[in-house]
Amino acid sequence: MARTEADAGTAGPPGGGPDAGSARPRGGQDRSEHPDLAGLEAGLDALETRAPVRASLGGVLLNKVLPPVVAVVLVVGAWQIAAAADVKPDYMLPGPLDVWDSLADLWYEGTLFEVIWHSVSRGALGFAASLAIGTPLGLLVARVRAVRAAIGPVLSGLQSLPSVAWVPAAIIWFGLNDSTIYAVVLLGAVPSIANGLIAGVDQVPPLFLRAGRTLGATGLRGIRYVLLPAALPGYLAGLKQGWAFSWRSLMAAELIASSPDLGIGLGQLLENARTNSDMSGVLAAIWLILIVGIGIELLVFAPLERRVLRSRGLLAGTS
Amino acid sequence: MARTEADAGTAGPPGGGPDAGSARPRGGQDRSEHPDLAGLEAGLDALETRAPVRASLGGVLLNKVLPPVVAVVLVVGAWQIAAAADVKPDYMLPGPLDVWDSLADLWYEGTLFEVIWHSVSRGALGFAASLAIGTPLGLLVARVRAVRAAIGPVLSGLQSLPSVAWVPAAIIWFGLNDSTIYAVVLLGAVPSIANGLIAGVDQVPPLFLRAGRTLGATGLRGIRYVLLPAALPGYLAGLKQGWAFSWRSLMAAELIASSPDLGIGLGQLLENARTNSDMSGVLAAIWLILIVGIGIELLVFAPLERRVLRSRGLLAGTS
Amino acid sequence: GYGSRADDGDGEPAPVAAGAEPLSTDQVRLGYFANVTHATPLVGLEKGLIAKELGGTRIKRQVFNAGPAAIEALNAGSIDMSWIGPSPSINGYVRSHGENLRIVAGATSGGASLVVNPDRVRDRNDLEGKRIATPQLGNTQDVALLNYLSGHGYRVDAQTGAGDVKVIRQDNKEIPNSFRRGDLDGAWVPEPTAAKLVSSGGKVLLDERELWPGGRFVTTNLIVSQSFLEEHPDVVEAVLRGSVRTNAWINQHPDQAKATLNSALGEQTGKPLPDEVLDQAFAQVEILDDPLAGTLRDQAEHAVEAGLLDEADLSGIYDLTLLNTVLREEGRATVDDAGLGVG
Amino acid sequence: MAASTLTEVGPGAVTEAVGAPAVRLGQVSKSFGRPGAAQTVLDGISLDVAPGEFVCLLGASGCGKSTLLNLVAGLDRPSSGTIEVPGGRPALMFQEHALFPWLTAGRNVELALRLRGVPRAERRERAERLLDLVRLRGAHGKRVHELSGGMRQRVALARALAQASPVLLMDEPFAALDAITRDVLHEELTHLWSETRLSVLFVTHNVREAVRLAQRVVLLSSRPGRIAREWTIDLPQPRRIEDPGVSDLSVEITEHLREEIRRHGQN
Amino acid sequence: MAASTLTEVGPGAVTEAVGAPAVRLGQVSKSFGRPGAAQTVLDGISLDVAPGEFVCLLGASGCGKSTLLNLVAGLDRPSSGTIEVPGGRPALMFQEHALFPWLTAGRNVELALRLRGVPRAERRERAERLLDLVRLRGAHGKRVHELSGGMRQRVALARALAQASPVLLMDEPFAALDAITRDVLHEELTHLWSETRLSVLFVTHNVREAVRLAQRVVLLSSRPGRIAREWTIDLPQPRRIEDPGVSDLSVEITEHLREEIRRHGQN
Ligand SMILES: Nc1ncnc2c1ncn2[C@@H]1O[C@H](COP(=O)(O)OP(=O)(O)OP(=O)(O)O)[C@@H](O)[C@H]1O
Ligand SMILES: Nc1ncnc2c1ncn2[C@@H]1O[C@H](COP(=O)(O)OP(=O)(O)OP(=O)(O)O)[C@@H](O)[C@H]1O
Ligand SMILES: [Mg+2]
Ligand SMILES: [Mg+2]
Ligand SMILES: O=S(=O)([O-])[O-]
Repeated sequence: MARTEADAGTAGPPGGGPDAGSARPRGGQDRSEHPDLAGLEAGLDALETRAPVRASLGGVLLNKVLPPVVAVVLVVGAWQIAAAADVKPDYMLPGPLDVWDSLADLWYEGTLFEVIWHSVSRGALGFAASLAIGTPLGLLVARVRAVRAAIGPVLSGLQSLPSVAWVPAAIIWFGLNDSTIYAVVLLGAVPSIANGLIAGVDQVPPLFLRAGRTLGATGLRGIRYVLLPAALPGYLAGLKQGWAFSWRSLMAAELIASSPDLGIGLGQLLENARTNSDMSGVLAAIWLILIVGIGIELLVFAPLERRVLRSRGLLAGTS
Repeated sequence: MARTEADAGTAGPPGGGPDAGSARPRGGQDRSEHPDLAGLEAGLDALETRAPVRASLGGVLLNKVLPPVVAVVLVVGAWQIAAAADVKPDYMLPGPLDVWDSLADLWYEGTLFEVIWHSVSRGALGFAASLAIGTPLGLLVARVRAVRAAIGPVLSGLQSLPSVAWVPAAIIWFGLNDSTIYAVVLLGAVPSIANGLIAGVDQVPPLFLRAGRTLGATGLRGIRYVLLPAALPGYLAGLKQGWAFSWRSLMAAELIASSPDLGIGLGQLLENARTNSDMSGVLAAIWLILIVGIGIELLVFAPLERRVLRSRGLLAGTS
Repeated sequence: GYGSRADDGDGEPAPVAAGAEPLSTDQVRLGYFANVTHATPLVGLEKGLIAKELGGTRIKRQVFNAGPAAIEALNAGSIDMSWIGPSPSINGYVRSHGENLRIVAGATSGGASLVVNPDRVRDRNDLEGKRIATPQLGNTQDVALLNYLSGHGYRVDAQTGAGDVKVIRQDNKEIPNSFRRGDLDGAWVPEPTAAKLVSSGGKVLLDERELWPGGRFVTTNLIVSQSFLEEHPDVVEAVLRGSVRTNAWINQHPDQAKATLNSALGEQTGKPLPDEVLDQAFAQVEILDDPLAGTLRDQAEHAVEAGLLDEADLSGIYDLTLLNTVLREEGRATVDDAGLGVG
Repeated sequence: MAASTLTEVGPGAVTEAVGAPAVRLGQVSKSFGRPGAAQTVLDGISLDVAPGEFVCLLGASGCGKSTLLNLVAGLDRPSSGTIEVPGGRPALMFQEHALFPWLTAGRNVELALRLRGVPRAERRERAERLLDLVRLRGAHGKRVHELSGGMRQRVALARALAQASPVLLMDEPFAALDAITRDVLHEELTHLWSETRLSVLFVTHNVREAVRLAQRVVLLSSRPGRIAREWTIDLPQPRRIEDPGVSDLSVEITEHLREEIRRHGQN
Repeated sequence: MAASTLTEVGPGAVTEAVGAPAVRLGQVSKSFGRPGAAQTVLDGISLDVAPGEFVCLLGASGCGKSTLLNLVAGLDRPSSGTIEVPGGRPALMFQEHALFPWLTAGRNVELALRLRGVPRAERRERAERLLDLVRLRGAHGKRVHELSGGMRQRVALARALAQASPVLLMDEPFAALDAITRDVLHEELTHLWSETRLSVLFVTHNVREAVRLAQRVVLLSSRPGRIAREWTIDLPQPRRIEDPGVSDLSVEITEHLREEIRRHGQN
């Protein structure tokens, strides 16, 4: 930096150098003296750029919202018909209406939101912790060759271990409290998040890093201004998957234990329904777990990802 | 086809058309009459192509094998020291030697391979079934817009439900036999495999499809000769992840129930150790599950993927 | 070398008697748990006492880790009969509106205790604010604990376990570890978990037998799916005869039975129980044929009182005719269904 | 204007009956988008390519050149107008080589033969002859990624020739190559064209390239694409891109093209 | 030969002391690979670029042009020899625009200013002036993907100028553009260069482009890269690529370049 500024000082008038400050035409020429070139460039620019087309609201409703709604309606309809036709006895295959009743019970008992809130808040906290651990870990693995060779395979390997397998070990190590649950969630989500960041960093075109270095973004500034923003899309994809894993692991962990301190979450709801041999309760819990899990993915992560991708012109259909 | 051949018949001498058959120089000219151009092209080709460099065996050992070995040795060493120093009581943190003894017991009892084989064979069968279902499903979702809008989100959503949550429903619907285990495995692996194929198909450059169509690869031939081979890398990545999910779900499913007739798998091994409050048995089972899961990924899927990527010049360090 | 300590298979259940005619079906699928309270099937199958009664009909064994899975398997038609605790039986029966199962015999009584950490809980008036575990919301021990606590003036919310005493629902397998870690002040658990807690320093504060008239209450009974009972009463009767004879054998040869039991457990779970645990657990459990129907009704009432069960109609849950037939043949006293029998 | 009448030049002379063009476009129009908000990309294009003729289509970015080639190749349908290609599905070469990376160079060519129905026994030999034709003898077993940019485009050319179509459509095939390789491939293409009886419709931005290669240069206007002007070039082949004749005509055409472009800057 | 003596031309005259070159390479060599099996890419390159001079480096693919620019830019170190750039870290432009897609056009320029230490308050205004300089007034808030190829390279140029380095290195900056846009940017660059006091080291494959732009053309040989020959060009600026002077010198340089390339086909 200093060198450049110093040189700018010696090379021309103060504050100069070929920067905007001194780049005013010498000899009084003006840009407008080249109307020919200007017109040509304006024409080229006009021909080659076009405003991105945004899908209309009607189109979105028709193409994005309608099909899943139709699909759900079809599935629920077929299910109701099967249940009504008594393909299997009620207590084995409850119909959608029975499941609805179970949900309604929760609603009227006023526990529905509490249960969901317990799980979601835990999931969010566990996810935040995973983020705090997975991000530096991923950066370290991505950038330090030896670390990568050493623990890279372990990170993906961890994903082939079911969360429930960790439960006994976690209880022993962390005791019967939220730490156990968070430990299980971390073991599920950290590898996903780290792997996402690693993939994101790997996909950063080396050109960006070189461009950054010529601009003076080296060391930490290189990471802050170039590497991390460039790796963002892959990182977000990892976050999305990391959330799915957090949620999944959380549910597995919640099946183990309930205590007044822990509060009842969706996992315990499922387990309790199972203990009661209450199939419609089981199905209601499965639905809730699915809906909340997908819902958070769709409401939080998908828009975030879409926004980042769109702002970079990486979303099909916008450029 | 018929049109082209027919035209080739009318456009020139029999067997002709501008194909190699009739492309012999008219007027007796020969390619060797352009030594100038030939020499220039030979020079350009020589300058621009170079043989891919393959890493030496020593280099591979040094860069790929050494670091993980060092990492494992460090971890096990630290663990042994912690265990020997009695940081925590034995029942909470058995040392690596205790775990080793548990494994040795299995070895001497002659059940080790049987247990592994039970799980691996089940995993392989479940994976094969997932493959058979996930592949056409993925193709359908990738190519049919309405299907995609309808069940695309569900496919990724399913991954946020822990496998254990399916168990009660699966038992009720499929009975307590291997079908239940396979059902749980399928629910875990099919979405991954289908999503991998979808991602693979999405990443196929439209250029390949257009090139295929101009060559006459339309309809099923287009899928067979262009779409599927082009989507292979993404598909393989999906398979790798699908295996991780198969294995994970299988372990979760094996925790449910055992019958002497079905044989004991790694999941039951873990569950039994848990029943006996046998911490070193639990850790031994976790290690086995990890090692077998990662081992199959490394021995089966990684080489397959590497081979495909290398043959396409997509592997960093070969082109 | 590999397999040098392999089991040479002498503990295998006796195969089907050669040439014996099968009963009305070729195969009967029996479920049970690998647990001391399931001594009847473990010993009976290990010694071939049940198979003997079945002639050419083969037994397919199915081992469960917990009651709900067994009920699910019974509902799915994957097993025909199972030894199981009373509370899953009640839940299964009630949920199916009395359509899926019937209890046809008893197997064990007793074998559940409140074990506490003596450093933290000195006596029964010392439970205020303590953390007491049970294996599962609404299961036999959970109901017993809730009933006991409310009887002693402690108020507890049955669903969440919050209240004057904190009731923690935790898998049986994890309770000993949590207890050792100090996460729990006590636990109301069945054998052999109670024995394990005692062996790691716990003290039995209360043996559940003390709470029941005659010191007996149902811990394990034998259920059968209604359709199987209708179609193959001969098979059910044969199993019952095997069960009755097994129980008689166990009570006559307690030491031999204990050894057989432990080797069956070792085979099933990979490791036999330590002797001190086995001794203590086995001493707590009584093996009998009577399903103690009256205590099941009381347990259901307690569950309703605790708000864990809706007012339930249990009439028809028992069908003890076959058992009584067998008992009469054996020259033993018949048992009573406390008014909850069929018809 | 440097040249004004249609003259048959060089060894690539047209030998077919004069009345039957290899490609005939009659009042072709093409719009994209929903009926309400359609954008007209091509508007009333009429163009004949005679058998054996080499025509360059010149126009600014986005004027619809690729759209037009896609229509001729049958990859898309015109909104109105007629397209006749009596010789059957034309061969098409793209700016990117579009070789299939999962096949070797030779197999790429063989796939084209196979899809055309050539029996297995002949394929290998025919593929080698085609590779030979683009001076890539011995490259049969090479993977696409082992080839340089110029070699890839030559394999792509061999694959296009394997289709045995009398019409070859080329969509800026050399735009992504470096200037040296491009010059060499110009010579190669002129040479190949003069030896075969191919009709070529070649799309480019590059005025000098068009003048270097074509017998006829057709300038398209933008938004919507219409034929703005045509030039017939009677300079003898092989030409060099630096030839004064090429330079002069390039200056003239460039001026017209720039005029077209400038029009869009004003509104 | 069209031109033979170093002549200062146009308004971009060198104003600094004659003795101090803007870039000085002394016997620079560069090898890649392990010590045993090293591949020498550059071998003993000595080259001075005078302040305000426009030098084009010409060579076939893979002859080491980018390697050389990377060395001068400080992105890599020479195996032997010295490199002096008294003006500090030079600005560098690539063939691909290398703009950061997560920033708007203006923010890309501002980032360069920020990394150079320009205080926040001034950045916005300076960035707008720089964009103005490349005729992109009003593009400050545009996303990279909303810009055409030519606009992107102009923003990249503005970003490079924002570094306020007296030396600008350009690595085939226009190779990926279409011919029309390229011609226009040639004019733009000549214009900008003649207005600023920049020393430019410009790498290209394209002989005509080199002759169109440079005061001096340096031809590199391949494997290893050595300076094969130099030409000083005294044609007046602005030139046109079709000018007879440009064409003639291009023919001559092309012949030398092709000779270099042919050498490699033989062994
Ligand atoms: N499938 C499509 N849907 C909507 N618009 C399209 C489609 N294909 C092309 N266009 C539009 O048609 C116009 C012409 O596109 P085309 O690709 O034919 O131009 P081109 O002349 O080949 O440009 P270039 O020289 O950049 O290759 C552009 O405005 C483009 O946006
Ligand atoms: N990091 C590296 N490691 C090994 N070899 C390298 C490396 N970078 C470049 N090379 C080799 O150095 C030679 C010159 O490469 P360079 O990119 O400088 O050529 P170039 O003249 O810029 O080519 P082009 O015109 O294709 O851009 C090539 O043979 C290349 O393979
Ligand atoms: Mg195009
Ligand atoms: Mg280069
Ligand atoms: O492994 S799971 O339990 O999360 O499926």
